[in-house]
Amino acid sequence: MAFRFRQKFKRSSAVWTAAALLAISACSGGEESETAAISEDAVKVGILQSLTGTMAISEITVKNATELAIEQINDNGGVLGREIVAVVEDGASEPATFAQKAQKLIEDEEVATVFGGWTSASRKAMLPVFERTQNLLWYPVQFEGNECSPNIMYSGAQPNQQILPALGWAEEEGYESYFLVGSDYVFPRTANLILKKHLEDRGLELAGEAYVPLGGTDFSGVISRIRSADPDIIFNTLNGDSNVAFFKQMQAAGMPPSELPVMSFSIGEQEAQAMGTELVEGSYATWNYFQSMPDEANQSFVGAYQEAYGEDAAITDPMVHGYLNVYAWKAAVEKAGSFDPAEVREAARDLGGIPTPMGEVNFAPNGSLVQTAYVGKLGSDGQFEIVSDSGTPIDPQPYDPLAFPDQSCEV
Amino acid sequence: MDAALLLNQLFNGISVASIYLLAALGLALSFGLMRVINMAHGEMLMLGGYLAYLTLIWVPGAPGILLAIPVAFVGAAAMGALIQLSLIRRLMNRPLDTLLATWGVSLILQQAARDIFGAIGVEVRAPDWLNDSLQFGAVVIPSARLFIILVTILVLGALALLIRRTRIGLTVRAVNQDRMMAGATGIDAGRVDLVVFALGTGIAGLAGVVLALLGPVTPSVGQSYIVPAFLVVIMGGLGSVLGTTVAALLLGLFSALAQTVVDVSAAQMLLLLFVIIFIQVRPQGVISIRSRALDE
Amino acid sequence: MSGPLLLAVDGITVDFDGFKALDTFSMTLDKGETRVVIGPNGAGKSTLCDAIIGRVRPAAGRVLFRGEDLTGLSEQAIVERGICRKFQAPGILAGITARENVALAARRDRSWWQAFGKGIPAEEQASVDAVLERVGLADRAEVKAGELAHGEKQWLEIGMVLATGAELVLLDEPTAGMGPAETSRTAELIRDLGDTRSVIVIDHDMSFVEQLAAPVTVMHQGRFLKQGSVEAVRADPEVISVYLGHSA
Amino acid sequence: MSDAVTSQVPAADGDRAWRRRAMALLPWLLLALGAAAPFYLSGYNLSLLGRFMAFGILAMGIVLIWGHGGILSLGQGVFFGIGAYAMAMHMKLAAAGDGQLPDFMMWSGREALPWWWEPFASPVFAILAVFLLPALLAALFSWLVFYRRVSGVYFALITQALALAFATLLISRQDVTGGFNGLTNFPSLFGLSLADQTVRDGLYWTTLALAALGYAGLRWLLATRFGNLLRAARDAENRIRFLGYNPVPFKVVAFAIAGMLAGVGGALFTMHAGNISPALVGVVPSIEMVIWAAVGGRYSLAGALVAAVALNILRDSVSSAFPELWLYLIGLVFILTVTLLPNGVAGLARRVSRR
Repeated sequence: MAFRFRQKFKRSSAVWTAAALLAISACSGGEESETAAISEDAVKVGILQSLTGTMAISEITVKNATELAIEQINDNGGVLGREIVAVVEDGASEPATFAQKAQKLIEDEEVATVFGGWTSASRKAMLPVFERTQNLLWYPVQFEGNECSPNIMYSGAQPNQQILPALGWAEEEGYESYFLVGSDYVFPRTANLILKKHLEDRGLELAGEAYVPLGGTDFSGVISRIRSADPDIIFNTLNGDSNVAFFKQMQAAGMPPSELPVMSFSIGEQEAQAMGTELVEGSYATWNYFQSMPDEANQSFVGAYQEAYGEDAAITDPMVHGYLNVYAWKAAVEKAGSFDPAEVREAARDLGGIPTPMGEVNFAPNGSLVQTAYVGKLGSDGQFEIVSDSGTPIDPQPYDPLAFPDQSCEV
Repeated sequence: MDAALLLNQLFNGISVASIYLLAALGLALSFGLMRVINMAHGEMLMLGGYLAYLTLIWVPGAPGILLAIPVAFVGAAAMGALIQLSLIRRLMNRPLDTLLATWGVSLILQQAARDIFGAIGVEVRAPDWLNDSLQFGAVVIPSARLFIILVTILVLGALALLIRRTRIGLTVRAVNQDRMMAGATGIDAGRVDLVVFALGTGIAGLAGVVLALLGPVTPSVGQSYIVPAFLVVIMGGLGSVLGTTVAALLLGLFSALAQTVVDVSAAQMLLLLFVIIFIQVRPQGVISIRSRALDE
Repeated sequence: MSGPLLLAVDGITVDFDGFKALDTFSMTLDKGETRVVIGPNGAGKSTLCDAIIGRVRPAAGRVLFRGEDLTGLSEQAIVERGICRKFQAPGILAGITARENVALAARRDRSWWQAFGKGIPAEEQASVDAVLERVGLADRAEVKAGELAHGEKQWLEIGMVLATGAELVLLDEPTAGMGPAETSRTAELIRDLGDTRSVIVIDHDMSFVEQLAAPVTVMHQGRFLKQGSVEAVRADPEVISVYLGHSA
Repeated sequence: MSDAVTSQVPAADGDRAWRRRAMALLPWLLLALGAAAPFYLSGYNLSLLGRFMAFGILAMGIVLIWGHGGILSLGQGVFFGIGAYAMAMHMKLAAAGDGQLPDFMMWSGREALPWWWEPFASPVFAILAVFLLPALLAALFSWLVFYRRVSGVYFALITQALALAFATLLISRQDVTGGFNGLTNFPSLFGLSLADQTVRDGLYWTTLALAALGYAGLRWLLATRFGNLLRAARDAENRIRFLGYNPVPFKVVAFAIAGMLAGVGGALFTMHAGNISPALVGVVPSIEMVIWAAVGGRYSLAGALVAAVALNILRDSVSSAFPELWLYLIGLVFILTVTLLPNGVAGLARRVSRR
């Protein structure tokens, strides 16, 4: 047995480390922004997405689409005659980092507005920063609603623009028994809460509900339960890699999408192609945009994106929302005649139609986008064939009246 | 609760236990021998998975899967040998430091995988006979899971043969029992460490192949199985293959049966609780080899 | 010179996976007695110490100290009853001074809430000094224990064992690694102990054993073999065959 | 340097004495520099420094248990999280107002406040909980494990499982914990608006004061017999057992103190950052906390405090400029510190200054 005490530290060690620290902090503290936020010929905006971590793969595409829009606008003379300068920051798939970087963009970089966020967690973490600084965030992803901050423009679908139209379609198709599978986080749980209320209201059957931890890949228990429950259709709010494991294990258990239909809310073109279309072919998804949409505006957007980021690049709904957010901001700035966030967000609330790859859209007074929902069926080429749509654009409802009767949006 | 669900979960428990066991065996072997835990062990699973993916690009179909098994074994073993030689050997007798250093390796390997293969998982396409399922009344057994159990039994058998019947096994047992004495009789304990470590990481690579039959291969695939594997090692007792096997079965079945009552997240919580209660009863693990060696 | 019965080891068996380190071993020790336990390697001498101080749990048998059964008590409880052991390799705390080592052992109240103070409490100072004096380390008291010479470390650990106030002291190879001069000083120290304490010494250095001039118990393969004076044991043919024969 | 050693002896002695005096002054200088930070740092940088200093408080606890107690915990995020959530629950209730449910409970379908939320409405209870809850849970958990003499690598792995289970539990009980989103959006603290810069300055000074207090307290603790016995339990657990000590309570108390420091760090972090989520308490952040102490020097309180701040500043700047590089960098830091600098920067500094 060798019993040795380590020597206790002399004070000197503390001093040296402290000196090293001071040197480091002095260096990084000195990073002052060189250009003023709104100079004579440029305006700074922030792009805040996860460039690392689990969400990076999805969020980088939104960052790309946002940058594409900025580039196009700059090529056509900028906004109010000024060039847009984008400051990109990494949210690192971590809510606290999003909040920290949002503060950095607004207070240190003094950006006029910020485009970014993907997960609800990141948006929730950034919200107080935007409210405190009275800046404006443009959020591009469908989400669970239950929020309407005056300092956020929500262009992604509210539950009544994605989940409920999907339920409407399934009901029309004659599906009566529903099994809800989701990753264990806010969107699936809230979406399913709303779905359950509507199932009950419409006299449809809830066959079961199961959650796996985010990133979880073991579905053995869930699949046993699905088999016991024997539903007509599965409503799937799983996220990311869990989807591959789920579809794979469903197939191995003899229940591929062709036998037991699956309606997914987090599988877009990119995810489907990365997973391998063989697994998910024949499954359904509901979005406000599909790459296969035939309009000319969409074709030219897809062309421009693929020219910039690769011919095979898949285009998804959140990317288009990220892209249109920049154009909406531009339109609002021009309408307000100012870059001031308070005036811009006033102006943004009724722009009277902005042309986008998904057609003309408009922001409702509650700060969310009025948009049409489409149901697509995934083909073997990794593209969705649109099988149904909501017909007219749907007004956004942040609070579902059935699930949250006492809530309303006051902006 | 209906009987079919219960039976299905029993089978699932065994299949999950097989994965835990494949992931934990290497950890347990090197822990018994060197008292170190390799935090990058999960990344050996990941490496095995990606090697299977690459092998199947090169040789598709059933021969590909069969070829992937030795390829992943050798690839992961080689990576393990590299880690052992460059890092673990230098940190001999500093088990806690080894934990931290190998965690660093794990971070680097994960990021490297992300840079090489992308953050989205790649899919290893199993041949059709592995995508089927067998049905016995209400019990449905996916053949992929059956295959995994089979592979695990083969690995266990081979390992038992290796340890009990071969000269390598003899030297391993000797070093396991008394490192100093084994050294005195001319056994190169350093070499035994290397071989066992490489063998252990090789088995993890193999586990990566069978995991790829169930889900995507992602840069973080190892992380989702490594914590249960650690729990198996804790429960199993010092370096005992039998103890590790029993512990894996206990944990696999516990987790599968818990899932019939609560959801997956709560089952994870219960699993830890189960292990903490277990060590109250048997702190030395399922199987304990009492030896005269001085502790510490 | 010995008084009433202090320790009775009653037929204990310690089993390591089928290997019996102790096999129905028995011995007794009187108050104030010094006893030497010898035996070839693997005879079970250290295991005997382990069993007495509660480091291993015997599969069968009892250890009685002042008539109380110790088996099943925690290590601390056994120390509290008055038994302390010096290990083969010096078990000292290398990072603190010799005095602090002894002071740690000399603490009367060893609960954690009594530890939030610095230095040595005044009432324990005298006993710490006395112990240091006794083991001949008084002028080395302020040296870091790790920097002491090997023999000094052995004495320091003996001092720590004494400082606990133990009535029964187990010394496991106290002269390991010592030269002849140090060995005889150690023997002298142990002989002195006989006045106030009961001592069990384990060793196989016969010259040291002779210097102790105490009764000897011989162990072989975990069993009791012989007991008697050094001379008697040395002359015993059975002992010669198992013990001296081995080492020759 | 080494030439002409003989002729320099007196000079070197004088030099050393001077240096010792300078060394004694420097921590005070550092404290003064820290205290003046609100006057020379921007609001954003000040809030960064505040939250990193909160990490530093936690890192000093790791020095106590890991450096001096030999207990490697890969689950300090749990105690950080308990402190953070305790404070966040209070701020959330304050934001919701009397009798109102916090927003996330409402949209998770909950109709009433769970009973164990209710006491957190009281600021006094919340502050007590920040200090005591992590300490009590750390004590209970570590006692269960140490009492059965499970330690070392086993303990490290069990704490890691604890971190995983804790994060999973937080995520899965969205209706009462805020789930994956965590808790966020706290406009005020004890009735003071957090948008107000003077409140934020005050918060920073509180953090600095608590860090200084933690440093001083731990320095004292490590110099007592308790410190000696803790190190003895690390190096020679059996020896002190056979001297009649029970090492378990020493380890448990140290672990509880480290848990408390982690909890205080968590609460301060939450106040600075304005949010807390499971992403900050799970397996990965928990192990990263250990590297702060490792880089600073596992035996050095000041080293850990300083390294926690410095590494996070580094992370902030590196991850802005080269996001992908950060993981490689931190991985390398893990490997290199452990193999080449086991005593961290503080150990290196000591070697240099000894010369």
